[in-house]
Amino acid sequence: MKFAVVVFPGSNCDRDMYYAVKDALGEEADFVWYQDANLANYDAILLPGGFSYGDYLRSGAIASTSHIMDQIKTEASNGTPILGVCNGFQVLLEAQLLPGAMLRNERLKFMCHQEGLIVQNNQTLFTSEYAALETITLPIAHGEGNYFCDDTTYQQLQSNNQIVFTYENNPNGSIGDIAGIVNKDGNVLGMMPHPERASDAILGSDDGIKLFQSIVNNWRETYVAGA
Amino acid sequence: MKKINLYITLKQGVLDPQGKAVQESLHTLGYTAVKQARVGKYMELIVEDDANVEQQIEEMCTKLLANPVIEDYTYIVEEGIVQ
Amino acid sequence: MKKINLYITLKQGVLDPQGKAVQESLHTLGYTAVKQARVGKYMELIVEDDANVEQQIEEMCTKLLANPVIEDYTYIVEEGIVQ
Amino acid sequence: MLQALDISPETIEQEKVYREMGLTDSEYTYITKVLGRKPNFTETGIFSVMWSEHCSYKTSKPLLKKFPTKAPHVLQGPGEGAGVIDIGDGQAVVFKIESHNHPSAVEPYQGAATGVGGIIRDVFSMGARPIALLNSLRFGNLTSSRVKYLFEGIVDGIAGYGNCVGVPTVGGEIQFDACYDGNPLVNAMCVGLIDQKDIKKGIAEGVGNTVIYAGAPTGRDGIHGATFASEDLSEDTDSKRPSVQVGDPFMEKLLIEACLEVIHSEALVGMQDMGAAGLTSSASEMASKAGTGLELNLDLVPQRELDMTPYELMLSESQERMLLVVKKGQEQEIIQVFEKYGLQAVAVGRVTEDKAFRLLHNGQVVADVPVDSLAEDAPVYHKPSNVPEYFDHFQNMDQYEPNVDNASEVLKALLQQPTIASKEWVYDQYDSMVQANTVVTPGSDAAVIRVRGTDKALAMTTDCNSRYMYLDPETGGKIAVAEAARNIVCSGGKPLALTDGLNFGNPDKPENFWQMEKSVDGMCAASRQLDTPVISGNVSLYNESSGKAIFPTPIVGMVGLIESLAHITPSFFQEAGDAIYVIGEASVEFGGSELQSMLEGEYFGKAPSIDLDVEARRQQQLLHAIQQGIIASAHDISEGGLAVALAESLFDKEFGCNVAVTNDLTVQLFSESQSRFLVSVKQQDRVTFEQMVEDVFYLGNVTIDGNYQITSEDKIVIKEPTQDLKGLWKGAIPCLLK
Ligand SMILES: Nc1ncnc2c1ncn2[C@@H]1O[C@H](COP(=O)(O)OP(=O)(O)O)[C@@H](O)[C@H]1O
Ligand SMILES: [Mg+2]
Repeated sequence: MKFAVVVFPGSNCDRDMYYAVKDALGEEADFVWYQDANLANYDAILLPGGFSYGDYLRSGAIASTSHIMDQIKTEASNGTPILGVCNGFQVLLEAQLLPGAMLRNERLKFMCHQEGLIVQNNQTLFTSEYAALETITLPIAHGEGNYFCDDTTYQQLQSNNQIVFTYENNPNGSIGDIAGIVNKDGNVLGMMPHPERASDAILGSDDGIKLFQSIVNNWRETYVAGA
Repeated sequence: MKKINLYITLKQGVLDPQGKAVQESLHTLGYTAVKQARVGKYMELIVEDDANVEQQIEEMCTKLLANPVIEDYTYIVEEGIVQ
Repeated sequence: MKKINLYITLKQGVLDPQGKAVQESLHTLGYTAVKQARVGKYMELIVEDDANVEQQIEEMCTKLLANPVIEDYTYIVEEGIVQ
Repeated sequence: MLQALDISPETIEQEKVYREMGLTDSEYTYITKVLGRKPNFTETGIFSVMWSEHCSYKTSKPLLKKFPTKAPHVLQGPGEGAGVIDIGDGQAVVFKIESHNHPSAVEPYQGAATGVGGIIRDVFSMGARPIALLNSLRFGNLTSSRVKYLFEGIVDGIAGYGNCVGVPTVGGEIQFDACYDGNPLVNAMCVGLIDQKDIKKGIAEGVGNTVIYAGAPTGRDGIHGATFASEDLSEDTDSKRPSVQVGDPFMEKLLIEACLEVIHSEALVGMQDMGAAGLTSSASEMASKAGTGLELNLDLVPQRELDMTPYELMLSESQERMLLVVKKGQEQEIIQVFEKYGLQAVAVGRVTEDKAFRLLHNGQVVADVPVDSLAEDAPVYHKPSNVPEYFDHFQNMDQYEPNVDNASEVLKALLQQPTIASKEWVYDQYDSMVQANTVVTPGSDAAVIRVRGTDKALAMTTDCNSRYMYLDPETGGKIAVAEAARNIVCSGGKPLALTDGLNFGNPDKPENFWQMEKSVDGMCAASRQLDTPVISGNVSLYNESSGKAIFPTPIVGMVGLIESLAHITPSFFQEAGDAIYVIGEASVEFGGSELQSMLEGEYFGKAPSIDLDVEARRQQQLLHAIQQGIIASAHDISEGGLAVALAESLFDKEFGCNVAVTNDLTVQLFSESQSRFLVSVKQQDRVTFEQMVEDVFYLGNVTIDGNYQITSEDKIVIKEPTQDLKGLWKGAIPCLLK
């Protein structure tokens, strides 16, 4: 399976994402610089964390207007799995591929540490390797991870089962303890915690591997006959 | 040249922890008369005269400068700015 | 109640990386008429009427709200705000 | 601010304009001799920044010469952007520390942020990928609102910059003492990793080669920053405020990627960042090191503001700029890489033969001075030194013995001293995990970063107990180096080398200069004994406010090599039932201790003594035991003594302990005697451990019951739930900031 790791100016978890796919998973991955991108030949698209365009104006805002987003929107409607982590999630929100918006953390500080998460929906392309309501540990590292949406949207998220991860102990003020959501079609996941940083037990947790493993297994089931 | 003064504020109903922090700090410093503080953004754009500003600025705001999910914006256009 | 609209901008000559990023992004979106963008802060303070606002606001700005090393500020006081 | 352009050379001399720029009368005379004429305004400015302490080290050079700098594993000692150490497999580690004290006192966020940006550039200008940041901070007491403002702003600035560029901030240290009230210290250290074949130096070789300017355009920021850093902070500082620079970490991130890409091009000859004194120092140093000259056409320099003068262009300290020397004819190859990242890169000059530093502006020569006169031949001063009265007085005092009746209460109070309390409030704001290699995150003795693709890891730390330095700078200097090495050893690493950040007061005062001399002597002795040469460093003098100097604060940044990931050792207890040992004996040593400060409100008497032979032996034996796999956890005993170290070892897993001490309880629990470690080992390893390591004393066991318990002569002297102690320790700093 072949992953594209999209690199925006200011992305800084691109390598982490790349190594998670290559080393921990043994799958193929390419860095795709936002300008000379052709995403058509990839089986999944990863939008890494970081500070695209310095997070100036609003995190993810400027990246969300770059031309590569047109391709990403096309791939999203084609059903290609798209994962946005941290800044990648913020880009997906700003591009309206996912509903809602990100506000500054309630306590206004950047925070970086391990958090407990609950897998609320293990019926997605990204979470099928987790048990229902499994508790996992992933690191967070963000200053603007306070997920916000209006009541109607929140109800929709709930009724469509779009809330994929919630925090055990809400660190940032997110509505409904939301840590990650998926689009209605189930192929675009945005999440603030970093599964790519949890791909090796020596780093404190390898709970992130199952997420990448889910993507690969679901792809195999769909596209590789008899696999 | 025209100058556009753009004010971006959080929508009513969206929590503004930064405003709250400012208010608390002001209270700590003894300015207890401050009953509310809200923090937003202020932008100044200098735009070429011939541009059809009034129309474009709306577009710029909705496409990039403000996020309609959480923010409102207003602006004032000043004419005849000499750079 | 009084409402104070406070505008905080970077001093002339102080680097404004945010403004630069906004300008470049507007250009990418095709709004090439934008010759300059500067990003600052906008604050709304609601203050009790009896307060000696005009005097206090100066203090609040220099002590907390703006950093005189790199920022300038201006404000407008609106009277008779009903909360 | 000096703006006048048309001040003639005659006026500069007659009205002594050079004094405003920081040059002395005799320095001015020396310049006229070197040039054989009077310098013009631009030239005077260039000399003034290059001969400032910050760039020339004119007062500290005689001391820095004493440092041991050589060893077989040192690939590059002091003198380049950063030092380089061989770590095997064709790889090397690159590191350096740098201060940004004065800017941070004036604008805490930007001052600290640009400090981080600057030290990162020093590391990637060598061709190394920055893999970790550390810092060392000093503040006044967290009771004043100004200190709180500085503390919050500086931490925010470090986080704001480091997080955005994507280099994890993995460690550091903070002390709070009244002497830093008006003059906080912000020292930032960056560690980089490089393949030895890629090492680049900042040299302008090859006559005819092209000088390329890359990165942010030049504005009027930070003009005379280097001179500013070489003066006392005074009332007058306010008027110098516009000199504060603003950083753009986004631009820096792009610069890192572009520079690390061009490093592989054979077209690149040399590269250096523009740090203090901007274009002036980078250009003249690159030429001076290569024995060449340099000609720059200032009209070609990218400019952010209109009508900038040569003086302003040369002295600006705008951030995120690099200078490259590139083979003639191959410029485009390099320029294209920068353009891919949306960065400006422009040919602005060429390497010449005549060893002159020549600047053109509007078609005219606006400066023409011998390159070496700026760098190598800058003046050096041998300042007078004098033993301060307080030192003799302290040395003649009897050993201070604190009076403790309630050990429990003292322990609780100690855990809440800001210098001892948990720094989680600080390091939670730092992205300590980006790059996905951080094995040991902040909060341990040393941070550990694995070297991807190998079984190796790097341990790193910053340390300096400035209270000991004040009481006895020579002993304090030894302790600073030894403590850093101890922290490396505890985490399972072999100490390799150090970088020093020398922060002192005004060196023109003989008592301050004496402190500098003695500190350096102590550091030299310890770095020799522990085989950790000095490979880079930074000097920040004039750290005074209202005429009072800070404590001498020579910070030690150290990196060690962990040969196998299996050797990585935590600083906290791992399992209930494990045996707890202390290595080394305590004696009546409370001078400069946290306890003394708490009880007496000041520091006096003798610093704890240190025997470097003992230190080296214990470190070697402990490291050997770690490598043999018989140490479950290891923690050095520092501020607050054994009682605090024990508590810190329990917190992570909220274990309890049952420990018995003999002899004088106060000494056993709270003395800050040196060269000691608290370790835990599995019961079955006790015999091996006791054979392998000397001076060990069995204290008791780790328990499951969650109670911190100490007995003395069969009486319980402390019994507190670990959770409660942890709550006090964790809550202290957030509580003070409320
Ligand atoms: N300014 C800081 N930045 C990052 N981490 C810090 C900072 N200050 C303290 N820490 C973390 O807390 C740990 C404990 O600090 P300290 O008590 O000074 O340790 P030690 O005495 O072992 O050097 C440090 O080793 C470091 O990991
Ligand atoms: Mg330690």
